[in-house]
Amino acid sequence: MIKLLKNLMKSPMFVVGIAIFILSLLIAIFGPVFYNVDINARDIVAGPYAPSSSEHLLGTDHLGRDYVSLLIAGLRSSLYVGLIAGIIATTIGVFIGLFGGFRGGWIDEVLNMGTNLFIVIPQFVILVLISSAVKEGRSLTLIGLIIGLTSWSWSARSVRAQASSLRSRDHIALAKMNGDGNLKILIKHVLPYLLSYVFMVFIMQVSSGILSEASISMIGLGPLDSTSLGIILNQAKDNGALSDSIWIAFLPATLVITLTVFALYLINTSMEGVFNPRLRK
Amino acid sequence: MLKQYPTLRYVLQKGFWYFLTFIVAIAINFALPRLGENNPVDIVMGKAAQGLSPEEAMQKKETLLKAFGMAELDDQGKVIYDTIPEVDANGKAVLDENSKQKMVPQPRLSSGISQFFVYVKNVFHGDFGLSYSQYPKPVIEIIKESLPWTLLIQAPTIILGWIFGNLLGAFAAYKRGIFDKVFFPVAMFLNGIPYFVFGMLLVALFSVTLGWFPAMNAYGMDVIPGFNWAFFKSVGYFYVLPFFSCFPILLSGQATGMRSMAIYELGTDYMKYAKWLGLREGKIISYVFRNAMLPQLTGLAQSLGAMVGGALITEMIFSYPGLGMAMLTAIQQNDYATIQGCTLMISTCVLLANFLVDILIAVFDPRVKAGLQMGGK
Amino acid sequence: MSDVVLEVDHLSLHYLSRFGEKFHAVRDVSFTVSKGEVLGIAGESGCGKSTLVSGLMGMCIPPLHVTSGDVRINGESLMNRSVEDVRANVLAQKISMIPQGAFNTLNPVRKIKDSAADVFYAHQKAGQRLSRAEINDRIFDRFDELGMETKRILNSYPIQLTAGERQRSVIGISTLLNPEIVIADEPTSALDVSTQKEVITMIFDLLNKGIFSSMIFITHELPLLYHVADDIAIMYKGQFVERGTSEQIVKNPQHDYTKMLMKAMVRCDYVK
Amino acid sequence: MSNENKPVVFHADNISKSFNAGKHLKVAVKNASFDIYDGDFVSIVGSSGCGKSVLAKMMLGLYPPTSGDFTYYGKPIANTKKHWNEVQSIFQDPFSCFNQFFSIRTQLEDARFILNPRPSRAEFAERVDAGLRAVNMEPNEIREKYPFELSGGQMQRMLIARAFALRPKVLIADEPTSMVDAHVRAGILDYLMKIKKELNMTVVFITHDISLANYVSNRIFIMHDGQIVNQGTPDEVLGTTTEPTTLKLLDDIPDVNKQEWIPNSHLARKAKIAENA
Repeated sequence: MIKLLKNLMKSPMFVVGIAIFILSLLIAIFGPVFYNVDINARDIVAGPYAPSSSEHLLGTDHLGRDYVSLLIAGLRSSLYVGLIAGIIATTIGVFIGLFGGFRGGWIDEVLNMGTNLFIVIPQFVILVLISSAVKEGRSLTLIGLIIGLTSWSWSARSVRAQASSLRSRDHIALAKMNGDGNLKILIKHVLPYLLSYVFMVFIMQVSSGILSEASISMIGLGPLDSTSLGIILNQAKDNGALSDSIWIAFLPATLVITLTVFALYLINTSMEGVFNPRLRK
Repeated sequence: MLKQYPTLRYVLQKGFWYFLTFIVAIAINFALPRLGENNPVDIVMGKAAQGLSPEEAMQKKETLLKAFGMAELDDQGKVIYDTIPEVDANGKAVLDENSKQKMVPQPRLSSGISQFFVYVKNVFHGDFGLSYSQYPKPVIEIIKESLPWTLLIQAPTIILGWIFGNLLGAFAAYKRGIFDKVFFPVAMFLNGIPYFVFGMLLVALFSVTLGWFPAMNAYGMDVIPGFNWAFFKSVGYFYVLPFFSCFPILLSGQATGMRSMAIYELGTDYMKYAKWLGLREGKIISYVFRNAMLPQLTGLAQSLGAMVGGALITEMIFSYPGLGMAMLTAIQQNDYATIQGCTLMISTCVLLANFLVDILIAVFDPRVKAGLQMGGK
Repeated sequence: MSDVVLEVDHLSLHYLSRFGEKFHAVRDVSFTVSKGEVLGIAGESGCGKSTLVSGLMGMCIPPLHVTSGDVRINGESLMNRSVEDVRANVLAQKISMIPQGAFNTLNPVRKIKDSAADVFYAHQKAGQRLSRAEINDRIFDRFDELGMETKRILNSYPIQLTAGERQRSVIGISTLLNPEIVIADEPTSALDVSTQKEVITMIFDLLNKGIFSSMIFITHELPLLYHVADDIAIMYKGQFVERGTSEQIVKNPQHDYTKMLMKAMVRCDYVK
Repeated sequence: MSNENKPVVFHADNISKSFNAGKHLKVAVKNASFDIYDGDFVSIVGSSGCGKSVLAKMMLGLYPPTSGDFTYYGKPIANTKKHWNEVQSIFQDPFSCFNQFFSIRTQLEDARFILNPRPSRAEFAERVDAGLRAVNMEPNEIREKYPFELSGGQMQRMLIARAFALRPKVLIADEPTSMVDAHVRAGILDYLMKIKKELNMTVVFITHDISLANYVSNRIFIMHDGQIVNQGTPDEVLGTTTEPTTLKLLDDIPDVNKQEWIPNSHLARKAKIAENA
């Protein structure tokens, strides 16, 4: 484990990725402590789309609200949604994939068919349908939940492939002969092999969760109870920031989304490199 | 019977599977809006009943219920009414002037299953109901108008992005060195950008700041849509930005995937053996490409949904008159029938595209032809 | 036996790790193989056998590097030649390789005959190109000559064949261009005894028909080498510790390591 | 050697096992009948695909027979802990036998959970130590070792040490030397014979190499195409037999005692030259 971490720390991709991600986490959690501006306070003096000033580092939005505080809140919401979606999707995916892949037989067939079904039916469609059906009470948590519940399929699929290849290994048979029950075998002899893999799946799910939230917010089906990076972009677009070329209204938000997702990609790719020695070199 | 034609058997099996998935997609489309308390008729009635007399409102509701296949009909095809106690918004019984429970006639709703069958029947007849926001325009008309634009923007982006992405990825894997060191991080960075974000940046830069390309719509106001040169030129001009807001990202996604697949292929025993036999470099690259292409095709089938979803949002950025835009308008106006029509159409297209990819897999994987293995999935 | 086909002269090879550490896999190995001779190389896994093969094929691709020494085939050195030169003029024509009979030696999406045809295409010289029909004829003739079920095997994909058929196809493909010398790197280690015998019989068939004249046979099975090789060299930690005729090595080993190997050999008293 | 008064460990009466391979049925074991007696060292020999590994898995209770009676000390075999308390196994591929996330030591000691009555941790640790010494490994040296730090031969010996510590009544060894270098093979077989003797076990040894079978066992079964075509002591099976599969297996091994293994090999040529001279 420690050796693995050491190997990871040797990869510049991983170091950069984890640094950006931890920084964004820190900003999201502790940002308000250092930069305490009410996101709902409208600065009437500065007015809408005020340029950068000592008072508003990145200016104000169309309502005269401070952009830095909006960005911090947005980042926090995006990470929150991403984590919820990631946790739910990974849990469901790992559970279904592990169960099917390890058990085999008809249960596996049925689960696999269900998984394939959800792979080909576009997640975006289901998201739009549910979000537009839930008119009231579309909270950030609910959106995270919905994203998680609709995006587990490909993680189930990849975990299943790994688990079923493990099933034929002799150490599983040997564990059986040691008298280990199915649960113990799963926890002690299957999960450790999948752990790094599950972690990678989780990271990809978090990043796709962040992107899904941004997409759904972009079309006006975002959370109603909080601001998010997608909502910032949506409002900037709807209120003429694009056509009036007010770069400061959307450039920072796009950068924050891209950097966060990029950091997660970096972590994932570098881990793949370490765990799959063929890709190393 | 089909043993002699393994490819045909494979295609038929896949076709059957996609048909089942299509039915499930219809079911999802049918069930999700009904999950909440509200049924689609009530959603529409919420606005439609404004300014109508109670009789007119009831008349309208009856029409809508019939259209949605939600009312239980008698032999003459008339809606059956039940007399039930009226309740107010809080679920409390409404009392009449005699302090007795007020009874009102209410259309009897048919069972969920029979509603579903009517829905399926309608769908297969191309009947997606009436748009509310553009009442009484049928949803199918809206779809007919916007689908070609969506296909125009998505099909070339996905196909070209896939082809060039794979070529680039294989090249990077084989050459390694400087090219790979520059190309790979750039591709990965691009891969992480959502389409709409990239689209917004392109609009701001090339359209608003530099003024090179238009930011909105699919063709200029000054041309008449039709089969004429001016129109095509205009469409091409307006096509540039939407295309390039998806294409590079799609390309990088495919390229990074292909790169790692190709690196894996290069390390296999048979590629080593090919080198030992002194095969030419070009030949080995072509094998690597061909072998890595199969999993990439499967990957394409898997990520089609996500690609299409992303590109739909791009349409919204550019107000491109495709399904995405139609859906956005419908969402803003609570036009549920149109939303449903659009989502079902999108699912159908993705399923069809997936089916095509599976046929391609059958063509490219000789083992399917030999009746040995069931290709990708 | 006089004409020397392969001459290895004080060859040392090392791997260079990412962090600049050198690992010497082959140290100062010298030997010759004459026309018509089969040299056996025995040694445990990790002794440098496979690295030596890469060196002999002139395929020192980083991280593998030549420390010093020379490899000559028919007097021509393989060192300091371009990769393309070695590929076009040496591989498969002068020196060829039979890899381990593992599952994955043949491209899974190509039929055997297509994989075989590639060898011809790769080594065609300008002005003497063969048509696909001619190439097919040659492949079919060669496989017929070797007594294989030519039609079925050539028209199959690798997964449609048994392990033995696959390995025999590999041997057929490797020797299509009548190389001077063949290196067989544990060609039977993944096969059972009966299939092993079939494969070895086929190799000797090729030798006796003069399709190739010399061979280096690498394995850790001494009894097998005893029957296959004229001379046996024992490799230990990257070096040749002993070389002698197979009779000498088996009946009268000199080096301690060879003695240990011989002692560990399981014999069967019931065979005649 | 007379077996009549020894108790019967495995009794197979006309057993068969078939699998669904796609659409057709693949018969792996066909109408096999045999007895394995207490204290036997039985070898089952055959080329790949002859059904010997399936038979081994059936003895372990991992596959139930499709038809016929297969009993262990008179009772039908089941995949229960009770069965594995007495019947244990050594698998082919030592590299896939250990969980790379735990030390070898822990994994060896985990085996005590199958035993009934269960020995205490300390007691079983001593048995593992004894097992390690029996295969010539210093217990202290491997205390903190992980699977990837050992060679194939060493891991194979670990599996034997595990069997030693468990002291099963019956040990099924399925090609325990197939993945290791030739010169390690005899050593591993020696250890196997040693612990068999010390613990008075019954051992079933699966191999495709008839010389290994002859080296270790007191009885040999020859399998071909799912059937047991020849069985008896090495003398009976190898010495005077006319059974074709056995003869072929004998013929196919490249033993150094042979004058001619392959026609046209150099030894054969030399022999011919000598004859002519």
